[in-house]
Amino acid sequence: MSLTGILTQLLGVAVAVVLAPLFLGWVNQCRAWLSNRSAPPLTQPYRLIRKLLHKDAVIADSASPLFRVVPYILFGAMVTAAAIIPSLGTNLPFAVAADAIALVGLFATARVFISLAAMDIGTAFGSMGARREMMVGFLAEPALLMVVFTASLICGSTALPTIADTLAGRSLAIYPSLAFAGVAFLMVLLAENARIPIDNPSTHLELTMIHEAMVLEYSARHLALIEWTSALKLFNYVCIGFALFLPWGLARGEENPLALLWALPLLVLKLLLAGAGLALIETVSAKLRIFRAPEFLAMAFMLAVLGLLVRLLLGS
Amino acid sequence: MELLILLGLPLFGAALMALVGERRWAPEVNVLVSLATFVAGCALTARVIADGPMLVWNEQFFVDPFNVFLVALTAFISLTTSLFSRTYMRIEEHHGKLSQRRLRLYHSMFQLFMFTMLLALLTNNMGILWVAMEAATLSTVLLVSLYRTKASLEAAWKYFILCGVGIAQALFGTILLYFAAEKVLGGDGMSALLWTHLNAVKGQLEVSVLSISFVFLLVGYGTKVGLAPLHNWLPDAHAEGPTPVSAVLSGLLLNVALYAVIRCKILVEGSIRSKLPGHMLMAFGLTSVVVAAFLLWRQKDVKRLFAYSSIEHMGIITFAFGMGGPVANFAALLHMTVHSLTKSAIFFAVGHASQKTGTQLIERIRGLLVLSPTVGWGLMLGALAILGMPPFGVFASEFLILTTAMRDHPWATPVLLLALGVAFGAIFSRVQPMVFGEPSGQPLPHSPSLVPVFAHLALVLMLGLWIPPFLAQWYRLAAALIG
Amino acid sequence: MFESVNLLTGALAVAHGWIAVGVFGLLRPNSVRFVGRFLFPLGALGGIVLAVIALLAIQGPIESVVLPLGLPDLPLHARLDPLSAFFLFLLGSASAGISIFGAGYFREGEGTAPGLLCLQFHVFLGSMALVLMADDAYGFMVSWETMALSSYFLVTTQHRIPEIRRAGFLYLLLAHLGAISILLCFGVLQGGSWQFTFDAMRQAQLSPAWASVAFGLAVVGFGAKAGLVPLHVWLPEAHPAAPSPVSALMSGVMLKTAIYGVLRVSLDLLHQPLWWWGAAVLALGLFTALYGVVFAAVQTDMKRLLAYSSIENIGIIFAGIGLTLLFHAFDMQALAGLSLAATLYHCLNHAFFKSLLFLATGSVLHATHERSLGKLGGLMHRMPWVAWLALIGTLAIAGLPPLNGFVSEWLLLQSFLFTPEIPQPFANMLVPLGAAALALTAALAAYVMVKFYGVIFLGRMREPQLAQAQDCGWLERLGLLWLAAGCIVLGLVPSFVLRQLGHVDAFLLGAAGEAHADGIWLLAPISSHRASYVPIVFLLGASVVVTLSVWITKGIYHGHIRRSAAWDCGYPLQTPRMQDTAEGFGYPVRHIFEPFFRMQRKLPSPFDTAPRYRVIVEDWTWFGLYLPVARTVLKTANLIGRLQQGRISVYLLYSFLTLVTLLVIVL
Amino acid sequence: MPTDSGVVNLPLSAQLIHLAAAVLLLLSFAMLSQRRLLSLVNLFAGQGAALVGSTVVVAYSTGQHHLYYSAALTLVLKMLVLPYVLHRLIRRLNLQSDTETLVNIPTTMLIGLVVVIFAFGLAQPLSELSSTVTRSTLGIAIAVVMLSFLMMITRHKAISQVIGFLAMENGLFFAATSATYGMPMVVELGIALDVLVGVFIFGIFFFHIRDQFESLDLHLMESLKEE
Repeated sequence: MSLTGILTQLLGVAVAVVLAPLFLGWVNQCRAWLSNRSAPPLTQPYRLIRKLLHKDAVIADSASPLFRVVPYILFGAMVTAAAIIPSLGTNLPFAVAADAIALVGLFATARVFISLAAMDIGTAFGSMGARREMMVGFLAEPALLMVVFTASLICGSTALPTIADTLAGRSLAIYPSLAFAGVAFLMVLLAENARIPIDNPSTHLELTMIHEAMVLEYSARHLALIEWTSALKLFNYVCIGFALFLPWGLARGEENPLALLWALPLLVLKLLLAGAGLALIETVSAKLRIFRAPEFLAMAFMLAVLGLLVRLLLGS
Repeated sequence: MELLILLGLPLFGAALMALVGERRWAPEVNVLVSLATFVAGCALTARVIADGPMLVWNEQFFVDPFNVFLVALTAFISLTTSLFSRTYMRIEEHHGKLSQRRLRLYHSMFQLFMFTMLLALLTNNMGILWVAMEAATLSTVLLVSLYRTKASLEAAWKYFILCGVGIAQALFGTILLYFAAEKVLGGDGMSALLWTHLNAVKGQLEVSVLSISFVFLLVGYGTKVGLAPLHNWLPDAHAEGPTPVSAVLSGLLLNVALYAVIRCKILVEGSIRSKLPGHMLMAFGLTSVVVAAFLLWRQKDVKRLFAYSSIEHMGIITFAFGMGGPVANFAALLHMTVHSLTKSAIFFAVGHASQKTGTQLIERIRGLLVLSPTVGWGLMLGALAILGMPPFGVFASEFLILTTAMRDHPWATPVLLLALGVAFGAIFSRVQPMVFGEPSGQPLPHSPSLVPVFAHLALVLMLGLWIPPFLAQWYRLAAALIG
Repeated sequence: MFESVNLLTGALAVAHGWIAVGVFGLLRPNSVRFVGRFLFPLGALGGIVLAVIALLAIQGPIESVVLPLGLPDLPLHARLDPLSAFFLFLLGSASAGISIFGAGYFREGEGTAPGLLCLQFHVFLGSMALVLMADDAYGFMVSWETMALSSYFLVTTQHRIPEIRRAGFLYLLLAHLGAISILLCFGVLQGGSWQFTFDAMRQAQLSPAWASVAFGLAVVGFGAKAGLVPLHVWLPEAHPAAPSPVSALMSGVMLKTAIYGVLRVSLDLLHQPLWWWGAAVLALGLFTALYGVVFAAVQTDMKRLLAYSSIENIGIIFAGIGLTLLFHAFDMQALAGLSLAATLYHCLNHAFFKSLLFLATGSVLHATHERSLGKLGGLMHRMPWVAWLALIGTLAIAGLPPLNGFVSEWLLLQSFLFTPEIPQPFANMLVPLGAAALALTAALAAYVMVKFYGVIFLGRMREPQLAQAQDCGWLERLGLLWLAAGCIVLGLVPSFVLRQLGHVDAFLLGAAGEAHADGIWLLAPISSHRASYVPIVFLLGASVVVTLSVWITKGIYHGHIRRSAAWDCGYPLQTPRMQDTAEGFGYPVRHIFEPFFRMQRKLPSPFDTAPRYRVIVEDWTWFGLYLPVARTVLKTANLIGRLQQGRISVYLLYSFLTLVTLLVIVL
Repeated sequence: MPTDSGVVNLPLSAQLIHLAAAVLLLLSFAMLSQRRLLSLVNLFAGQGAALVGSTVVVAYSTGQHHLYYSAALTLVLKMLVLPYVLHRLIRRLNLQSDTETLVNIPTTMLIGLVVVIFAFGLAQPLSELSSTVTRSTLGIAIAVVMLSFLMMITRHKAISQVIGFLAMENGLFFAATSATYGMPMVVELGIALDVLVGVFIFGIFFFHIRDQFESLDLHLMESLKEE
């Protein structure tokens, strides 16, 4: 592994960790604008995290040690995920340790742990949230896997950097299979990151919430880490999307570090566009009843599988 | 000489018992006589192992590999049965089911029955064979009706009439055999009925006569074997007689009757040079297996249940003999042995079980394992053994039979396997609740004697894992003899 | 050569030693101390020895001996080749932990006397070992049925409970029917040679049709033991009935002997599989997996839940076998090797985490005397050892990195991913669906396991008496630790394991099929460019981040904690009953996969004075398959019973007619 | 009868034997149709007489001396002892008539006729082989056996079944003498002994059955069954 590699790696992780809350802030701003509200400042998420970090942690009596460990595990998992995803460059030494399937596994781990933590307190909302989260999970996870499979069938590899590298290397070609996969991925992204139409990140109306219900009992630094983690998760997903569907502009292979300087603004540009698009979708669509969610996700799953089949049929 | 003792002892025992059978020590004497018989049997066996088959008393009696192991088996089972009946009958008496006179009758008839069995096995004369079989029927009829209850009388009556008629057919078959033989061997003297002579000249015997006579012999002795649809006496007799009698009926009588059938089959098949007799046996065998397997599902009486299982196994053995060939015959002989041992063991266990619970109704016998672990385990293991569960010997023989069937008569294999599956479900679904669950019953005046049970099961287990070379050798010779 | 003879004899010695240990149990049948403190640890030792022997034998040459037992013309043959060595390793290593746990687990006054239990337990172990070493049909059948029998007696330890009796009966019946089918399979396999040694079967040349028949019989026979749908019905009955170490042994190890049988028949005894075998088994396996996991999600009894999850895992394993056969049929040995390795790997993993979880439920059962999920909860506070160790098992079985469950699923998905090179279009189309089903199963497994763990160990105690629960004793902890360590090790050094599995591949598929790990730490079966996985590095990276984050957050602010009542959106009164019950947690699955179930729902009406909600979830196969068969048998029995009405004249008529018929025949 | 063609040039002995055979057949038909028990016994004794007659004739004409013994045996057993015993039994148990047969008499007769034809057909090939003067009577022997079988099937009362059984023995004995000049003596003795013991056991049985069932009607003995 080369110096460039290490550089790309560290820079990628750092960018992810730092930019994630900012991206969240940007999405929230767009949403506010689109719904004619006065927008919160772009740095609002940072402030929130900072405030929480300074608070004193309050924990329920019935909480077990697991409850306190989980936020760190979640954060760790998401950062590790960020280290696998080629956000800036495809030359990631660490990515050898885990491919796309492992990445999905990593997300699953995070989900399992947060659900366990939610059940740990033993409140009605906690367990309800855990149940719903797992329900969303067991439909979204295979869909995500199928999406990745479609790409890796095209590129003959399950290592994300390699996939991105190959796709970026090709001359611009239309992949119908990737189109299917793209739609599916978008739906999964919305579901997994607790966005409308599956969940509402800003709701506290008990019966509708999923993610919020799980983290109700957290406070202070734990909550801060969790907020950060979910921002990071969104960021990661978006970056996966970039890597799979618009990989252009990544610093590829053993290129010189300067390519990174060129890749970074490009990434920011993509993020701006993506955030706007995300906000748009969230604004124009209404939240589904919780038991419409399976249909939504099943649709995503079907699309992903169709993508795979199309890939096999048309070989494209 | 051994032969004389072997035949004399039970006869003498019968006479003795007829005199002193009601004394307190009569059971012990009974055991002693059986023991002596067994010893004589072993001596004879040893002699045969030493210097081969023998013909004695101007060829009226003979010992060859085929009957010698049956003799040993008979003597052994009679010994264990007498051991078992020692306590069993005491308890019955204690329960007031039997009087002294009945005990006397029981003991003498028991010994007489043993005599007839041994006579039937050892005689070389088809006529004497017939006489012995008839005598066996007569002696057991009185044993079956020992309790003098309505049911036991009915059972005994059916047993008597059906087997009597059957045996009459057998007599007619024997006459025809003689009729055919005397052309070749001359009517003077005995020789025309001596099996060895017949076997020597079987090639020249008249085909049409022999085939007809075989039909009569098959129907006649087959009735005693309990082949469906001639089996109807069997469950009644087993269920209503005292348990030791059920044990010897299943363990010995059926074997000996089958032995007679096979002796005839050897002659006839040798004469008419066609597979017809074999096919008849196979047909009877399959019918019996299927009928018995399904009827097992209707049983409410435990001894009746195992009586039907005897029919099933006799069917299997008959089928195997019908297929013929070294392997099938070997397997059939092995199955005869293990079935006798296992089935009598089961009846011993069942006897004590029903004594403990005071009933033969399956749904009233519960929780034997709690009531008396030995009885419980005896019954459970015995049932599993008879169901062909490895490592017990029954599986070994069934394995050989099935594989041979797959080779020679593939069409029959599914039928057999289906029947075996059905029988498994039936018997096991009844045995399990009897052994397991909450107990129902009272302690016994005399502690049950289960040495025989476990002795038998141990033997069966051994036969499943390792067959002694000399035994295997016998089986092979006998199988070759049967052809 | 010489030493591997010793290996085989050593393995046989262990098997018979186990049986001997069992017999010793009868010396002092009622002494828990003697049996628990001496015999069971001895058995565990035997397990470790066996595992070591197997590990040595797995690359060693094939060795076989003929024992002086068995039928005169068919003495028992024993053989030790890589395949049996692998499964012997599985048996030894898993059973070691279970035996140690059992040493502490079995108590006085629970059904069978300890000594007898010891006998049955070790005969069970020994017969399993003999099954794996048998090299002729007779020896195989004998040990196979002995295994079934001993496990049956273990299942019915507490035979005074009717359900347990029913379960035992069902189990033995299906086992026996399966055995019959296996026997038939061997009968076909010998292909006219009438030699029942496996060697003869290897030589035998079968026409494709007969080979297919044999294969089908094998799948049915072994499937009945493994719990393949629809032959699975005994499994969810028998596992809850048995004492937990026994459930662990049955689910963790015994089911694998069935897998061994399928592999032995399809890859060793039969030479060239047809492609549609693979397709069929693949479909069957995936269906089983989905079926099992969906049913596991709606269970309310913790051991039933685990039993259904065993069905799921067996399904996954069968899917792997199917894939192997598919590749093998198209002569793509490298991929065949990969999927076979994945399959075997999953067998090993399942042996460890499923045993671990079953033993954990055993401890919970002892501590609380409660099996229903609806009455448990919050045990993490009372039984930390069991809880934390069970957590490892839970994460492993949910297939989460970096534990062992993930590795085998990863490998399997990899082999799925490279299927599209198959020349058979239909099979090609089957594969993505297969991959999807597998992914769905894995995700659902995570759901199930969260339910399992969360409801038992987390949250608040649903019943007051749970407060008296005690953590398990040191022997049991040792057993749990052994298995948990197994899960971790198998998860962290996959390349080493894969290298061992390579020997089995090479043995079954030829050198071309050997699976490679490529590097000491790096797990890259095809090529590091295509796919790679390094759990150690992965774990290191993650743990570095975690420690950093802890350190930083604590650094920014001292980690003070204040305890208070749960917030829960400020709802004033919260009872433990408000937590999701098992039914509640399973509701989404019940809702989404409704057609799978046969449900009887009783909904409360607004006018009920005491409103009750009841739902019973049943298995279709019962009503579609088993009950009709039973009814037919009984009908036939009644029909035949008609013939025997007790009238002696009729009986005489029968014999008369028989006589006449036969006479007509001979005339 | 199969040998009508050559009746004229048959020796007297053979004609006598044929006569006896015919009588035997006639008697079994009579027994088949007879309701009253006592006359049933008499008919049975008659059968015995016919049997003795034929045996003596055969013995005389062929000089087979052991046949005289068996003739004597038959005389004692089947003409005197058994009928006497049966008479005693019927009196002691004061049984009158076998009220109803299962199948009404005419039908039974018809079936009997069919059976006889079948028996003759069966005997045809056999009697071709026989060298004895009596060979052609083998068919009749079989017919008698089967007719008594039929009788056992159609009767209700235990005792009439027993008589049917004994009649069957007669048929067998007749077959033995006609087909082959009698079985070896040992066997004959054995058979006779068995029959005798059998009858005594039957006798014992009747009393037990009567004690238990208050009647010898077999209807009452249908409790052990599969339904």
